[in-house]
Amino acid sequence: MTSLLNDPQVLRELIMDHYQYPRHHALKEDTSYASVHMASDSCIDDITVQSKIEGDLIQDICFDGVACTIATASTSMMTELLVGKTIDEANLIIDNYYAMIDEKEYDPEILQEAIALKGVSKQANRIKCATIGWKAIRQMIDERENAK
Amino acid sequence: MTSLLNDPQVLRELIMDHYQYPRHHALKEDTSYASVHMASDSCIDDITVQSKIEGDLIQDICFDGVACTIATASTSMMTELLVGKTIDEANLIIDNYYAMIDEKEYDPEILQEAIALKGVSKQANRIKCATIGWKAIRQMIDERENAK
Amino acid sequence: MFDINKIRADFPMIQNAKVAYMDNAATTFKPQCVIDAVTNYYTHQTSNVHRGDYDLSYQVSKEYEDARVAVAEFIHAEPKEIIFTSGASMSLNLVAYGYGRKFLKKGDVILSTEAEHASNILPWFKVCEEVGAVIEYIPLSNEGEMTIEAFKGAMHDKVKIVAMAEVSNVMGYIQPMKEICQIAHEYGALVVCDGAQSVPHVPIDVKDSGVDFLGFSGHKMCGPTGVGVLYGRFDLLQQMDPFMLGGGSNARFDICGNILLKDAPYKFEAGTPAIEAVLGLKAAVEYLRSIGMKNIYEYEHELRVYASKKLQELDNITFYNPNASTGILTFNVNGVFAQDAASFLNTKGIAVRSGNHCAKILIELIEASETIRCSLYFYNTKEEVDQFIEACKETTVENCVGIFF
Amino acid sequence: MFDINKIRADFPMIQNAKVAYMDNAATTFKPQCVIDAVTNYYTHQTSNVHRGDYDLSYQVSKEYEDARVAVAEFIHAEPKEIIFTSGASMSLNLVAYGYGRKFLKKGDVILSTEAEHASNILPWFKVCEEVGAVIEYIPLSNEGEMTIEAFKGAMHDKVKIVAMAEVSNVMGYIQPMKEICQIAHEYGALVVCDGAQSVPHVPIDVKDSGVDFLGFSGHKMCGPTGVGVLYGRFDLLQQMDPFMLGGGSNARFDICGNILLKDAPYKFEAGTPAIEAVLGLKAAVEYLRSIGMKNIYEYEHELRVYASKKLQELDNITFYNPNASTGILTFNVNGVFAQDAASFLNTKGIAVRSGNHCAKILIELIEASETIRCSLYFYNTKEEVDQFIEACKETTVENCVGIFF
Ligand SMILES: Cc1ncc(COP(=O)(O)O)c(C=O)c1O
Ligand SMILES: Cc1ncc(COP(=O)(O)O)c(C=O)c1O
Repeated sequence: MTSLLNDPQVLRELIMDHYQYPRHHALKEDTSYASVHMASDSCIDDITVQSKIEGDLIQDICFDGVACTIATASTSMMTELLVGKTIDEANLIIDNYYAMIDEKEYDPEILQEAIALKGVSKQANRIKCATIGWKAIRQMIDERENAK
Repeated sequence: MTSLLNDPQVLRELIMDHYQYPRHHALKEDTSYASVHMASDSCIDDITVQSKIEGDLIQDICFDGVACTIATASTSMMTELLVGKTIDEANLIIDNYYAMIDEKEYDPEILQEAIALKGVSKQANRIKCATIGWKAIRQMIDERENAK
Repeated sequence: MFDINKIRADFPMIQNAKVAYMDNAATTFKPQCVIDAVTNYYTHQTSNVHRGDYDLSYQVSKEYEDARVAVAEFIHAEPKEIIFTSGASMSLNLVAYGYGRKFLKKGDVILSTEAEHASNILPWFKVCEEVGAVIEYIPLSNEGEMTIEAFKGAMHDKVKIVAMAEVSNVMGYIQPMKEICQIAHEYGALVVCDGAQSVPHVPIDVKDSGVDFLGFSGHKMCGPTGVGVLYGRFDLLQQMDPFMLGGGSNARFDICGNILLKDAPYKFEAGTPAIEAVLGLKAAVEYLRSIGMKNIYEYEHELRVYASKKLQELDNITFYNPNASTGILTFNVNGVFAQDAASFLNTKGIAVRSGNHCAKILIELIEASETIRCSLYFYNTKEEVDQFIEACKETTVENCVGIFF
Repeated sequence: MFDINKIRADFPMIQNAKVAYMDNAATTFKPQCVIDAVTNYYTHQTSNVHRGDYDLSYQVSKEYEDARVAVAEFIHAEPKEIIFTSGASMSLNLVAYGYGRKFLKKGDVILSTEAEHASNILPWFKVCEEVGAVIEYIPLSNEGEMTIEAFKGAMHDKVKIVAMAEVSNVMGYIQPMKEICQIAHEYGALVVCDGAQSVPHVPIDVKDSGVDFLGFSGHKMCGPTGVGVLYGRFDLLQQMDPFMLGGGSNARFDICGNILLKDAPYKFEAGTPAIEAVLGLKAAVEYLRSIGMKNIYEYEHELRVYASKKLQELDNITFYNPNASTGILTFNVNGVFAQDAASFLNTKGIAVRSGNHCAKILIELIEASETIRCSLYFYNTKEEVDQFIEACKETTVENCVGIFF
């Protein structure tokens, strides 16, 4: 798999696919979900991310809104990666994702398909798009932890 | 006289004298006087000038306030020159005074002692001081004429 | 004569940045003479204004007032009708606060459009909240244009203020301000004109058009940021409250709380103004006059018609304002999110902007929450337009994602 | 190391103007690095901020935010507590409008002094007029100084705001802000500090002193005009109303008049900010840090003590603030009107200011309606002070009139 994920053509199609068919792409009318509205100041992405965390486990994440390819694909990938994970596992993935975006060391195995976004740092003005959904879930996790 | 008025020493003493002993330097509590308060934006002179004009004749002018040498002396000289003059005569004197200050052609005979102020144009920042009282009387004359 | 090569040589950014800069509705490049005016203040004139105790300060105070004269002449106003502000936003806030909040009453109507920039509508929202006035909107055509008929239909006796951009920053149509003013004045309403996008692009004559207030920004007309202008009819300015109070705007005040304000325009200019920005704006105004506002408008119009025609020939584009006459072109690439497209165009050396362009209530009207705006100025060229059109052709989702690889 | 020759070489005005510039409380000269930062924006970075659709705009938006960080570090605040305004006057108006007008009620007291600059007192006059609060004044000593005892004596439960300059622009004393804040906070009052004359001259630590708001201007600290700062405790900023509304400060708004404002500091920055002025301020702050605010204060203090001693030796001078520690010296030449004296000093190559220095209610206290203010900064020298003292000696009515011949 790692070798496949080195092929720019494959990575590109992954982004396209997540953009055109975003996963977990519908909000829930369920009050057991936490919800964060993310509207960036410097770009026009405007999404809402919801999560249902029970005990240590992320049971579900979903999102919707108006967003560009990168914001949509990166958030969609995030939902796939994090649903079903424990808080600790999720935090590890998130840390690695941010490390990748910041061009620091990271573990590609952990990020799986999300490494498709490693090129985002080339277009500094799009980093916000690539992190908007990730920022939302981190915020919900942090709020939960702080509430403990 | 004109030759005396060419001597800088004499002119200087004229200014000093009008500064230290300003003429017509007390306001009247007389409602037949018109009154203008002049406070310049760009310097700290702050004077009130009053005038009593009857028919075509300037019967009296007086002033008071906080003002620098140039503002005080020039206003004092103005009162001496204009009291007792007709509106037309006064306007001629005022025009000549402004011409002198603006370094244009003027008739020194008409201005008499006030030519002591001809050097003011050397210090452009003080032109306002040298004209503050003159502006006040012109304003009162104009208002009167306009009211006709 | 309008010599585009000579003009382009005046702008260091054109040489240095090497992009086709088409975001002129956001801000404009500065010619060397403006840069020199600002630097000259720093190297030869630094001192504060409004006082003349020493030569430097006297000189710069004089030049500051000369700038007021230059701006007044530029729009055919009197110097005493020119207030320097920090920008169009502040100019418009000042009218709303100083005039609207003071004189509007419950039930009074502010007539406006849905195409207004946030800076020309939010201050009126606030006035409404405080005094109980209401905003009504003139219906726009499907292309976001306001017709005089629609305006007439919307006017009535309770309208006290007509707040409207002379040129909308999204749609780029020029409103016939003179007609609008005539009609508004018949009803006893005042016209507050947002000139942020008109003053830089078309000849302005406030005496002829009859606008009561006109706000605009220096930085959109080749001048510095941090300076704007509010023109106001002198009698209105005299009645109006200042927005800020402080040093320079008052003649006297005492311990009992009595304040004697100076006359307009000084009572509105509290504190140290943006001195070098005002001097830079003076240089900008002189520069624009030396080229001629009519020439600028005509050249820009010609360029716009050229771009408009080419854009309409593309089949992957939805073009929202084909019939506007200024240099603002608003469009989307079908199936591509505006920001992705703008990012792709960026990689092709083209600077355009995506977004709702601060006119958020227009969104519902043109049914596109986000658009791309290409805005031209007199230093743009047909070659740049060609480059832009070519890049638009290539704008596909695939290519937009491709920039990351 | 504080190397005065090296420092002077940084300021083109010092080479070009050839005056002993001693009006630094009005505005200051700019070092080359500040000029370069501004010019660089004009020649390499021109574009608007807050959007990142193309490289230029992304870069300049980033630098604009970096400036916020630099200013925050300079006064030991958080970046989100730094609002860019058009100057100290606007910063202080913003607090009065956004906080005072919103939260003060009838009978509440604003405690201040008679030595305040118009920009720190007139906005509160206005608040009082609107909400029915009242201003009370802390009694000052004969030398215009406020003692902590006098402050304690003036504090009481109804005081909600203490509005005070950390350094008065006329008297030059440094107020012990930390003690003042402690006492004010015990009574539940907030402290609004006018830092226009302190931030440029003394090390500032808002976390340590505990001031709730601090307003200051760029141009008095080697930066451009047209930019100022309001620091505010973040929780207070979040509660506060903006002064201006418009583009950039709102996240959303709709046709029904609902506005969703952004978080602080962005909700306060409506419209295009003074971009190059902010970038210039960043350079100024970096420059001052590179010299060190402690060094600046110490050098200025030494210079002041030197000037103060010499001035006291003259028998034709009435010196109002011999005991202040900053570079502000306020005096009169006996028997000579302040403006005549300033004009004479001008002809001797010395730039000082006459007047009431925008602190008009102080006049009654020091019983001099007009004074001369000499204000030093870290680029002034003992030689300049000597030149100034010599010129003061020669200041007589005769010589003042002599300049016209
Ligand atoms: C103590 C004080 N406060 C406020 C101000 C106002 O600053 P600005 O004119 O830059 O707004 C000044 C400057 O004159 C000042 O000296
Ligand atoms: C139509 C219109 N009005 C007002 C403004 C506000 O101008 P500024 O941001 O310079 O205050 C703009 C600029 O964005 C505009 O396009």
